[in-house]
Amino acid sequence: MAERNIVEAIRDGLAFEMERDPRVLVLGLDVGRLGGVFRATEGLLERFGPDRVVDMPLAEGAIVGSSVGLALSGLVPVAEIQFLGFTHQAFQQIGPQLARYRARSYGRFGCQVTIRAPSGGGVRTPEFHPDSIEAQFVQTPGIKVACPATPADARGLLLSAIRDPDPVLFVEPQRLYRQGREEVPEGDVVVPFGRLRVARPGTDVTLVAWSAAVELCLRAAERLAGEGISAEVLDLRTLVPLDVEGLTAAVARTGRAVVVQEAPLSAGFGAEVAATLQEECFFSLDAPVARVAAWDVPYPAASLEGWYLPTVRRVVGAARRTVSV
Amino acid sequence: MAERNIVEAIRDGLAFEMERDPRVLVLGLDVGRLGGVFRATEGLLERFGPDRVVDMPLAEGAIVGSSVGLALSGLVPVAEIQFLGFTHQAFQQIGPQLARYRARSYGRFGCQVTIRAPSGGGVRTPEFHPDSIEAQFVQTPGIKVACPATPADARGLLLSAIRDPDPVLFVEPQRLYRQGREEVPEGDVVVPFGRLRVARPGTDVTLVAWSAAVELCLRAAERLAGEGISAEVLDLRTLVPLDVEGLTAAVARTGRAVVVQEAPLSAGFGAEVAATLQEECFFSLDAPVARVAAWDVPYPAASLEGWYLPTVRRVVGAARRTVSV
Amino acid sequence: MRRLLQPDGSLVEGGCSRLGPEQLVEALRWMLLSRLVDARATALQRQGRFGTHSPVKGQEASVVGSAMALDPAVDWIAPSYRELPALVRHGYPLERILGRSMGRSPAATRIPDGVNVLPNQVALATQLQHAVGLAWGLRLQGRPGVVMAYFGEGAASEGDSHEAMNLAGVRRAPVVFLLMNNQWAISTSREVQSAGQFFRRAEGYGFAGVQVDGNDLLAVFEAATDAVARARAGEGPTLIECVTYRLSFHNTTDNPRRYLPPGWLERAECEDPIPRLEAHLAWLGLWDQGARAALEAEVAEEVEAAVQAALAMPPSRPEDLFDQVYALPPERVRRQRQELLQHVQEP
Amino acid sequence: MRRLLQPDGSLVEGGCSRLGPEQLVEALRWMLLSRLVDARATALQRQGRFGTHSPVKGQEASVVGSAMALDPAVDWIAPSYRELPALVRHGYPLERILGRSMGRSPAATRIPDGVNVLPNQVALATQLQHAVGLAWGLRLQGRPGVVMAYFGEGAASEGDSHEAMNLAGVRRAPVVFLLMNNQWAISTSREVQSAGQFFRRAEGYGFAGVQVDGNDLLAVFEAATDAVARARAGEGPTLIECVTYRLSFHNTTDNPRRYLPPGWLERAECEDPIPRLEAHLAWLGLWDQGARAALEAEVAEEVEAAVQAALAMPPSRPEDLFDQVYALPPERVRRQRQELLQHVQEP
Ligand SMILES: Cc1ncc(C[n+]2csc(CCOP(=O)(O)OP(=O)(O)O)c2C)c(N)n1
Ligand SMILES: Cc1ncc(C[n+]2csc(CCOP(=O)(O)OP(=O)(O)O)c2C)c(N)n1
Ligand SMILES: [Mg+2]
Ligand SMILES: [Mg+2]
Repeated sequence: MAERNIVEAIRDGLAFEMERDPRVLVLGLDVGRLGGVFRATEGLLERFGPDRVVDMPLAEGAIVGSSVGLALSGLVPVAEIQFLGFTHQAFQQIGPQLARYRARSYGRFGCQVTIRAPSGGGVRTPEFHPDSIEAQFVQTPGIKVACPATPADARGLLLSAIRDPDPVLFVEPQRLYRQGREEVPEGDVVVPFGRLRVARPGTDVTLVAWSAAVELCLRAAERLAGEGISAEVLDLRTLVPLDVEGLTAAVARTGRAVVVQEAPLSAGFGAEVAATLQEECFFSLDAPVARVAAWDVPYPAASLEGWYLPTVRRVVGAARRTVSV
Repeated sequence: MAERNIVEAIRDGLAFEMERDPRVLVLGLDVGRLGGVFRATEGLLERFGPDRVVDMPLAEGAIVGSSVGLALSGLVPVAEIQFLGFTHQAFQQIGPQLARYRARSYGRFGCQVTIRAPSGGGVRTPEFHPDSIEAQFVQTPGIKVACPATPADARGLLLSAIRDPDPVLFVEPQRLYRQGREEVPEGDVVVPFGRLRVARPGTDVTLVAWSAAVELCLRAAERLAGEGISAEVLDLRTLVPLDVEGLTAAVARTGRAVVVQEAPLSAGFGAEVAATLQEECFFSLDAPVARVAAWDVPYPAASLEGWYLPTVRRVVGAARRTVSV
Repeated sequence: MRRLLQPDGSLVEGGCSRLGPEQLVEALRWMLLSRLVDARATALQRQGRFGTHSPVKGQEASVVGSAMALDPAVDWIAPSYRELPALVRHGYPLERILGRSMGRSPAATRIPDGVNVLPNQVALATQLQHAVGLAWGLRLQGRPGVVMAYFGEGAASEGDSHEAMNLAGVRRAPVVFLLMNNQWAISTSREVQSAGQFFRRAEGYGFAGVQVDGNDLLAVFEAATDAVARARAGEGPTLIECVTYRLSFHNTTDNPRRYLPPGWLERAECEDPIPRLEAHLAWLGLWDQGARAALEAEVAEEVEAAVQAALAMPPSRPEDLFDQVYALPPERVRRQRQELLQHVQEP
Repeated sequence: MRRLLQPDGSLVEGGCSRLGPEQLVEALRWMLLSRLVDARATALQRQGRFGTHSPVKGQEASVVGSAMALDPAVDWIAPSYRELPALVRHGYPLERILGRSMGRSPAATRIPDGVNVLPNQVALATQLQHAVGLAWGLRLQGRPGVVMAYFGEGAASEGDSHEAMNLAGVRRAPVVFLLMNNQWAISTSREVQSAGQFFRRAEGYGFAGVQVDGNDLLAVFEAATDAVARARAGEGPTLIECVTYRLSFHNTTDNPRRYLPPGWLERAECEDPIPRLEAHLAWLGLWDQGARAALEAEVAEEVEAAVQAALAMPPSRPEDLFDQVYALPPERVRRQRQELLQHVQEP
């Protein structure tokens, strides 16, 4: 065990997998000498050489598309897209190709590919860099979507992602990259997909989140505790597979839920969570499932992001209203 | 008034707008001499000439991206993407660029652009051609999303789309293109955005749909009527703007709702509808809002599509269960 | 534009063929088979027994001449959707290809293990990126294969085509980009597609680009063999533009009479690669009515057998929707599979 | 590679400058202003008072030389994010540009009406498609403008760059593609970006491509003027590759010491376009210490005034999130705006 922040945990997970499995290679923009714009691949070039840590021409479609081909050749690519917003430049290669290659070939070819991408706001990045578009990938069946929120999960889910014979989009919370360390196992410790994590237990209301919004919910829960409201915080960890059972069991216990997402409200993954909850535990719900989200406008300039993103105050307000129904 | 099917109504709407506003031009693949693969632009080249009806090189990004530029120059492009599935080839130009150009320039430049694209299954088209990915555009604020289901709406919403100073994605139900004619006004008759249509009145349960799924719901309602269940069918017409008021008022009346979509279940727009309904009329609901959708797998080969798409039987089953709660 | 074979079947001045008599007949055989499959598939499609079909008609020399430069044991094909004889030669059985379009069981019609062919690609130009990754991956593993990637002059306008070719140049990937310039992308003419010459794009990516008469089997084979040899030797990619003509409709949903200029088809038909190769065989003294009739009969029998084999394959089943989407399906998807199977069993 | 100006300030044999003394001084003025803004913005960024800044440092001759070929009254600029002096010359006031990066009110900092400049573009190469559409649209309307579209050699690898250039060729759009090959895309070197020469891509699209010494103001201006004249005459697009060097970090979040090869920066600094232009002015007898000091003081004053003006602008307001997203906002968005404003007012 060692104290690590999320970037360190990812770097460590990458190195561990590259050591363990010679088929694993890392490719993307600036992943080599620079070690990635967030230093997630720092030291890998020196350790594994330029055939396994590859700086790519500036074309996201080529990063994902050639990863499909590398996988077809028998390798296990871990591609980095510099920011999740730039997956739009590769969309034709993700949902319709990478995600479907097994189906398209009726199992003749699988694509064991992981796409890593930092996402989320709150750190004053330029346009497109903070976009939270994870829900769009849930609409392209065939690819799994992991959204870790802690260092231990980042490493454990990354090992699962790389080893998963299905393609995985691995969304990293850039705001939390260096925010806080925790004990992270160093060995072969995976966190399985499809099992949510209770980030904080509670009894009055369930806050549901993934990625950086989990941290927001924890702060909100702390504040709510001061008001005498005991809020449970669930971290979904993976959106595909979704832990429907764990989710409904937890919400059935409190009878009240608030889903919190950094993405704009409309058609975000929070809608799926709310829709599923009311389907699965309608008669246990004492109040409608509330959603707290960014507004239905594009991610704004840095000076406006504080007003754009969901805040502790808005989560607390929604929880209070939900509890008082 | 004249009897028209949906393709004819669209063709007529295009010609009407091109006649009315000399800034309007049509561009896309095969829209000229061929008149589009579905003949929606048939006759326009002959009538308006090659500067206003433009065959483009085979690049969806260029079709959308140059439409942005044409709009910046003061023209009003109506771009055709041959099938909605191929908007993925232009995703970087749609959500982050076209949809946001007004916001990016703080109002200095708007993009009065319509993107037309046939969508949906049931007509044995090849891979990618039948994909229903409309929900992905709801996650990119700044663009409106229209999904007509009838000839009159197709024309009326198209006029609204072309005239809307905001960009519009106009999704056309290819399965219904030539299925049935109805009276369609010939003059300057617009159908406004954001007001749903009651496609069939009813009192026991509300079926909510858009695009070709409306037709499916009508068939299901007919079947339900035979069983003594009075189903109302709502056609959302536009997903953005969403007629939240109309939707919740209607569902509050029946207390029961089934949302039907052709897209795979997870994170489809049906989730947004269900989430919104339980938020807005939780205490009027007698049963959970049910969803009937395609499965969470890629659109399959033609021989399998009958098992993939939602069927009348599945809609009827869901409505029955919802009513019996 | 490189040409070896004259319309009358003779070689150009100083031209020299790399194909011996047996190979020439083999090539003609694939070309005739392809032509016959086009006719048969179209007829079946008209009867509602076959999916959308995109004929190879007119482009057989480009497809067959390039495929014959490959060694199916180590090389790969990344097809678009108009390369049927290349796939069959490479080991993807004809009955499986036909069965796939006839709605037969995906398990029975899939590409067999060990056959180095990627699935047909409808999303234009996306396969080029896969081809580059595959070629690069083979090279990284010290495996000998070369990847032949097919695309049309229309697909060449897509961003994917640029990104793939540029990456291939950088990584010196053993890939051959086989651009079939058949003059049309559905109804869009070659002039609307680009103001430049397609083969000239290669120079911008730092590798060789050549333009060959795509109706000349010998020229295509020569260019492809050279490109494959270069790729195998670690000298990187080549772009080959085959100038050819689409002698049929775009696919079975298309009606070219709506847009072909008057006389275009008639002029293009004069370039038909099959009579040209037959004339060459005759010029070499290897061909007569009898030989032709025998070959045609043989091919007809093979196609008919494949059609019958396809018809005899089991049909698709509902669970085929689910069974090869994920290696490890999410719980929700497993439940949906059960729901469908229950639903199917209900009256 | 076309070069007119030698490092010592003299013209090459037979070289001939198209810029008169006043224009040369104007150019130098923009270049010095740009260099000073880089320094000032970087300092402000370090103090937390300025957003991410991408310096122009080293590329001033490419940016200014190309922009000076434009007529701001009719021509347009489609920028990337490293062309500040071009935008200012074209009429986008410096204080607005700075204010934008300093979080000032978007209404106060937006591109003024009538100024033919598109917004800065961070999504690499997407602006090229807009530029082509804009140029084509101007031409369709019989308006005289030419569009100058800037992009880096990294952005040139994106599919958008290919699609845009190919379309421009087909439509003979009056657009100039100004590729600034500054050798780096963040840490990615030019060799990793492409195995080909960038300017050679133009031929594949059917228009002219030229390579110029991007640190040579005269050569850049000559190439840009020719390209603009061709575009204006209806002769279509040109691709200009300016070979230059990024003399600073990629942006204020970058540390090039992690990846620049030893000695690279020192060698590149010898090519600094500002001393070269000063040497030319001196060679022409138009320059001395006094003139330089006066110009520097003038520029310093202008930059300082712009910084102060930016600081004095009103700050952003919560409603700015909503007010220019839709011309006709959906009801749900209107309600969200109200909710935010209420929320902001609550204690
Ligand atoms: C990305 C994408 N856009 C559009 C289509 C629709 N489409 C199918 S084939 C075709 C024309 C292709 O032309 P070309 O690349 O020249 O190949 P050819 O059919 O001539 O062999 C088009 C537009 C598609 N399949 N994929
Ligand atoms: C589509 C996209 N992908 C990635 C990035 C992240 N990024 C910003 S600048 C940059 C390098 C650009 O290099 P180049 O085009 O050469 O321009 P330069 O910075 O050298 O002027 C990258 C990768 C981006 N902004 N957009
Ligand atoms: Mg073609
Ligand atoms: Mg650069």
